[in-house]
Amino acid sequence: MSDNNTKKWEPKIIAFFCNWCTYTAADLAGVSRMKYAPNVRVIRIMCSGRVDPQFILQAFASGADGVLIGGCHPGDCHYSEGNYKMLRRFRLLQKILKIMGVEEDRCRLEWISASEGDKVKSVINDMVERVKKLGPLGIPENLAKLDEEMNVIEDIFKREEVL
Amino acid sequence: MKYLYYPGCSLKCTGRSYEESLLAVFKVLGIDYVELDDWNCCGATAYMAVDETKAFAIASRNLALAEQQFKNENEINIIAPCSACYMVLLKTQNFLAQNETELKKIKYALKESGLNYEGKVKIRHPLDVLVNDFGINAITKAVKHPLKGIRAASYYGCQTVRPYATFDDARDPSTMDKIVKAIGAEPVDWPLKTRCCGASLTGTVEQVGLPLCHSILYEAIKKRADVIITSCPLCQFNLECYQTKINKKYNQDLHIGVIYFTQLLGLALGILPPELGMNRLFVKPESVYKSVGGGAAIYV
Amino acid sequence: MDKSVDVTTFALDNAENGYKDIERRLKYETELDKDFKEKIAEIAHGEKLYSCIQCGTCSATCPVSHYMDYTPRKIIQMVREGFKEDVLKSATVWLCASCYSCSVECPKGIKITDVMYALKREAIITGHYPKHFPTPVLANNFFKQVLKHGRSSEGPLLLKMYLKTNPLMLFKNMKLGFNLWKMGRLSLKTEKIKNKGNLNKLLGGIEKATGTVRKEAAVN
Amino acid sequence: MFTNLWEEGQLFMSNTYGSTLRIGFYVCHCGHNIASLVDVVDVQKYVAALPGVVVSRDYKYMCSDPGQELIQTDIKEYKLNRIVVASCSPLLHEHTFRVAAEKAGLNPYFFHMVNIRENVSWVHDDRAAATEKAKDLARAAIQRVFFHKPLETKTVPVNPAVLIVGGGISGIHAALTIANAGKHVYLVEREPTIGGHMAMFDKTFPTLDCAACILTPKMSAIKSHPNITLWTYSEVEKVDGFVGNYKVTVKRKPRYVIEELCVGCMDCIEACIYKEAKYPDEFNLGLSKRKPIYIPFPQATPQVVLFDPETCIDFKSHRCKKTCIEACDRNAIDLKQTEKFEEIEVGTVILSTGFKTFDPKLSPQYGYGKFPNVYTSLEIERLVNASGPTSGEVITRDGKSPKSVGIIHCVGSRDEKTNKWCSRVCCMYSLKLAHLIKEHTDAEVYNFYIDMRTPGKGYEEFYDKLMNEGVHFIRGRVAEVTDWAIVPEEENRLTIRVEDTLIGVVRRIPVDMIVLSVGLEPREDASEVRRLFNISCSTEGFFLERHPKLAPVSTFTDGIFIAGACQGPKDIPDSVAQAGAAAAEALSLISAGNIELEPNTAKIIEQYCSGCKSCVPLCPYSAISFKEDVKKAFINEALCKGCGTCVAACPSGSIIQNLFEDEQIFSEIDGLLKFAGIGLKESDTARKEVEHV
Repeated sequence: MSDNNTKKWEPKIIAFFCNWCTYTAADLAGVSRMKYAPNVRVIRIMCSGRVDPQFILQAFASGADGVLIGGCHPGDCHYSEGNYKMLRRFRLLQKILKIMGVEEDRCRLEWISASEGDKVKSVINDMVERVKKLGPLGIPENLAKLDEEMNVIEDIFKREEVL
Repeated sequence: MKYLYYPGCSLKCTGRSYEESLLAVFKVLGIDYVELDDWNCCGATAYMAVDETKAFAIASRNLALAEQQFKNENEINIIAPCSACYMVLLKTQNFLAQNETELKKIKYALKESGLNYEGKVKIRHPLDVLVNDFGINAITKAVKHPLKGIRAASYYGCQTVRPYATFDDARDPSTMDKIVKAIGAEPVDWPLKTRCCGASLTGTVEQVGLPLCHSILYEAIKKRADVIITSCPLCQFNLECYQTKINKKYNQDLHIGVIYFTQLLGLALGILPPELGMNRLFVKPESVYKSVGGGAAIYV
Repeated sequence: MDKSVDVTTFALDNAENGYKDIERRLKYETELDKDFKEKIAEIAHGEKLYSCIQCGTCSATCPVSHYMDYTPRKIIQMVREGFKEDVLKSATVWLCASCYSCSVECPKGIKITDVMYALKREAIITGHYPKHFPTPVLANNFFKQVLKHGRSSEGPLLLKMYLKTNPLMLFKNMKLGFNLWKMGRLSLKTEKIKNKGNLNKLLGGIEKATGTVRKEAAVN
Repeated sequence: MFTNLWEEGQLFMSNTYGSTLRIGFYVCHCGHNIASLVDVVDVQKYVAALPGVVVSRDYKYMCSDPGQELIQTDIKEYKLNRIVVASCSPLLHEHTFRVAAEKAGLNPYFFHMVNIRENVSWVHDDRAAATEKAKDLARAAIQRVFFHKPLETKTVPVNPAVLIVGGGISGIHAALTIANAGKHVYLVEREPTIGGHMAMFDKTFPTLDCAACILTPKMSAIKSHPNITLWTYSEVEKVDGFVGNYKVTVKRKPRYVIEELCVGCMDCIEACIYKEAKYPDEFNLGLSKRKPIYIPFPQATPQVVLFDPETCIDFKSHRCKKTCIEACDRNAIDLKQTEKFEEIEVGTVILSTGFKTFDPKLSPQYGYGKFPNVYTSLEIERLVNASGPTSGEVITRDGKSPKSVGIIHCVGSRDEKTNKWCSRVCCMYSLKLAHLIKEHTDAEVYNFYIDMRTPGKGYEEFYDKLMNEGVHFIRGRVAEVTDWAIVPEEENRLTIRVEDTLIGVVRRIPVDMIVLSVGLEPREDASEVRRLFNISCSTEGFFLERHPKLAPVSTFTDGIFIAGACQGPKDIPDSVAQAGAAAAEALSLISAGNIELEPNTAKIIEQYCSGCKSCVPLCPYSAISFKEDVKKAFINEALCKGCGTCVAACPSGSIIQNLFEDEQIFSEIDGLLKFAGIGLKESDTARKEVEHV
């Protein structure tokens, strides 16, 4: 039980990699046996354009310490311009995250082509390093605390109503 | 813009005339400079051979001093005329930029001596400053005595363009040739512009160094050069001062003036030879003096 | 005894004898130092020496390689294979004039000049350097001079070097030295910086810094 | 807010299609590939305890027949309705397992794959962390498959016509193979003639048969083949569509000569008012001259002349006497010709756009462009060619016969500053040129090589032959070519400075002629071509194959194949072999007649669509239209390629992408971070027990 306390905190990062470029690059990194930090969990999507900002918010809400999105380089998108669409949304999302108090380094968009296995490695290592410096984001814990507070308030309201 | 001037040890000793001519040229062209306060030796090539970290530390002291002296500037241009100083300072800067752990150590040591290094310094060679900041057109305009008919062989030596080809090509540099053309002389197209003169070996291991100097002198004369111009105090020393020795060794009669490019430029700008430190030469560049005519001709 | 240290005498011996010394060329694995390459690869970009394809560009572009006992290419291979003593005793590293041609031309980006510096340092630390060969003596004296005064003074430096290595050379070069002095190009005065204390603090600081870092590394 | 749909208990039932969720989980050892870093048994045990999981197994090789049979038996025996396999990349074996599931009667889209090899075991070195990551990924997949739905695979017919881009030896061979199989080929070539680099060569190694003798029959076969449409001096402008159904626009540049009328008699060239040829001839690399109206070389295919508007007087001043037009008795010259665009429909495409040679000016130490007697290997190919600028006589630019020739290998290759790769063909062609130079002159020939690479049938024997012919072989990379003469023999010659590494001595070798064996590079516009056809390039810029060993001529875009040196440096035999392979791949698609498409298209749930039109302009394929009568958006499934951009943008959440539905991805996200299945709260306790075992 006490294991969890003594264990060093390691950030968890959720990555959305597009099928054609970044996911293939990650495969290439694998085939080339490049070693990188084990903190990233990859979700494969067909195109970075599929990444709904809600996915990112949901990841943070569920306890991710960082979110990485990987798409094809501008002009290289398998679907012509899905990556541009993502970029547009990303810029907007960055502003929202900033307002929400989520540091910029926690959400990152990278263009990684199918041949850039080494970039997968360097981006992941760099991101893990940065997120480590920032420490845990801990939204679920904060939400739970908030929930408790809300419950107390609700209870008070209920009681008052009863009264 | 005001430049910081880092002379280095050679320019105060064997390379005195380099300093004299450089500063004289700066004065005539109106290039504003001030000498770096209490600068120390760059460490040169020999220091690196003994202790690398210390070598980088003492070299970075100069960079830190520059930042201290020009603390209100965002970009500090420091002129290092000696090739070895120029290269060592660049090397130090590169090393510190690429090596975070070493940077930490050196920053710590600098702090101990009350200094700091932020990386605001830009290391410049006088050739770079003259051609790229001051401008070839401005030089052309300032020329008083065009050196008509003079064939000048530009000799860069090694460390001005190697390993950091910052302002010119590492294999076939042309900055000096631009100045040669601007002052009305003719640049010599020759293959040994960047061939090593033997550096300290010429003084220490003569059997290795002298042949290198010999081939450079021989080739320049073969390509009908009237004078060799250089930007390195050690090259100038080797090529000029060992001419007698080389002639004895090879039983030849090689005789060619080896002067600093600033001396040639200075003559064209109308500065008299003694003001350019040319009275210190062993081999007088007679044909150059003749071409300048006027006041300089009496020094032939 | 140690023939490889001084190329000049070595060459002369042979010329006089008319034949080459018969030397054992066989190497046993036990004679090699397998960790040597890692030591040298510690310098910035040093790991690149593992990529050497032995093409010989360094030797061919080197202006003095034809005086060396081992060409720079051979030195790289010897470092990789752990021929530590042979490398450190060789005259090659002391003939390197730091012209950086090899570093510029190497197709694999090996900083050969820097490798040579690393070998010079190793040779001095381990005491393998040729004691009467002028270049290491010059380097050492230069180092001491700068450490002491903050600047180098060419006159006293050369004087010391000649005295320590080959007093005959001093005699031979006396005339040149005198002429230089006459022209104001050589002085026997020692140049110094004003704030010697500042430099001392810096050097002390760097010793402290390297010491502490080493300790940290050991802990990790 | 994201009140996930799956929190409504009903959905759970409906998603399992009337029956309880029964998941089968399989984790693969992949020999040692996975098992060496991931504790697969631990993963298997962990997943076994997850709710919904009926079977959890680990097996040495899941992709093997017994591995697949394991899944199939379990599906039948345990009535499994979801399958999760944790093994390699889905790009490799997703299809294999889908087929396996289908064979056992399960809809293949109830399967999901977890990548614990490329994404885990191969890229980490901490066993505990890797096992932890594998568990997270497996858990996410278990959670994801709750929401999988049965899908129908779409099939579309394959258009039997093939487009081949590039008419070098690869394109020619592929075209003939496909045309001989009775399918129609459009062969598009940028230059005025087909033949590519091979047409420029004199002899071919190691057999020394003449390139023209073996190539020209194939070239004329192309011209006369009824199944081949040959468009030279043409370029592909635009590519639309998808595998089986590509729409391609080809630009045909004006030759100012009507191709159908010209018979190649060349009377017009003779009649040109320029009596002397004075413009550099591209085919001879500027070593000879041509007129403004010309034919690239005698055997050019098609045998049609063309104008160079840059040099023709009439294009510049409109004041030429037009003697060429007078000379043509077939009225084939049309100076008002403009570029034309052809639209074609093809099912598959083969790219065989070839290579370009390294520009040796980028390695200035060899003096190319500075010293006139330094040549590239391609220039020497023309020089030794009997139909070349000197009729096969090897003479230097100053008209002398060389007394000694230096051939420098690896120019631009194996160098961090230029090209890092070995160009594979240079050693062999340098040997060939050494032989030809020896044959044509009595010069001493020196080969300067770093490593001699002769892996090929008869190649090593050819090297041996050359050594016996007295060619000098010096192992060392030349540091510089200089006109600096030290000894009298070096005066007015070029001197090569090299370390003879086998002896350990630096040598200076004076020569009269230098041949630079330049490496092979991707074409300058490889990147644009790649974008046009939606394929990838590897780091160095050559087209990227789908798999380096198992799919060497396929690309990541279905129906687009690559052949020859556009994929990487290769010699003629290898190019031809690859062209044959690419042709076979194309024919296999054509022969199947239909192709299955991933059902990952998007669709609109009309009742939720608010008619905001946000999605309409987002679609790059114009698959979304707006129905004005009902004020709802509509997706044409046939046009949708399944990127999901519209899905992510829909503000009312009314667009669904098959296989990538919102709830599938949400549950995957949640699963990666924690286990939060619906109505399966007991799962949390189950998980903890396993974790602390």
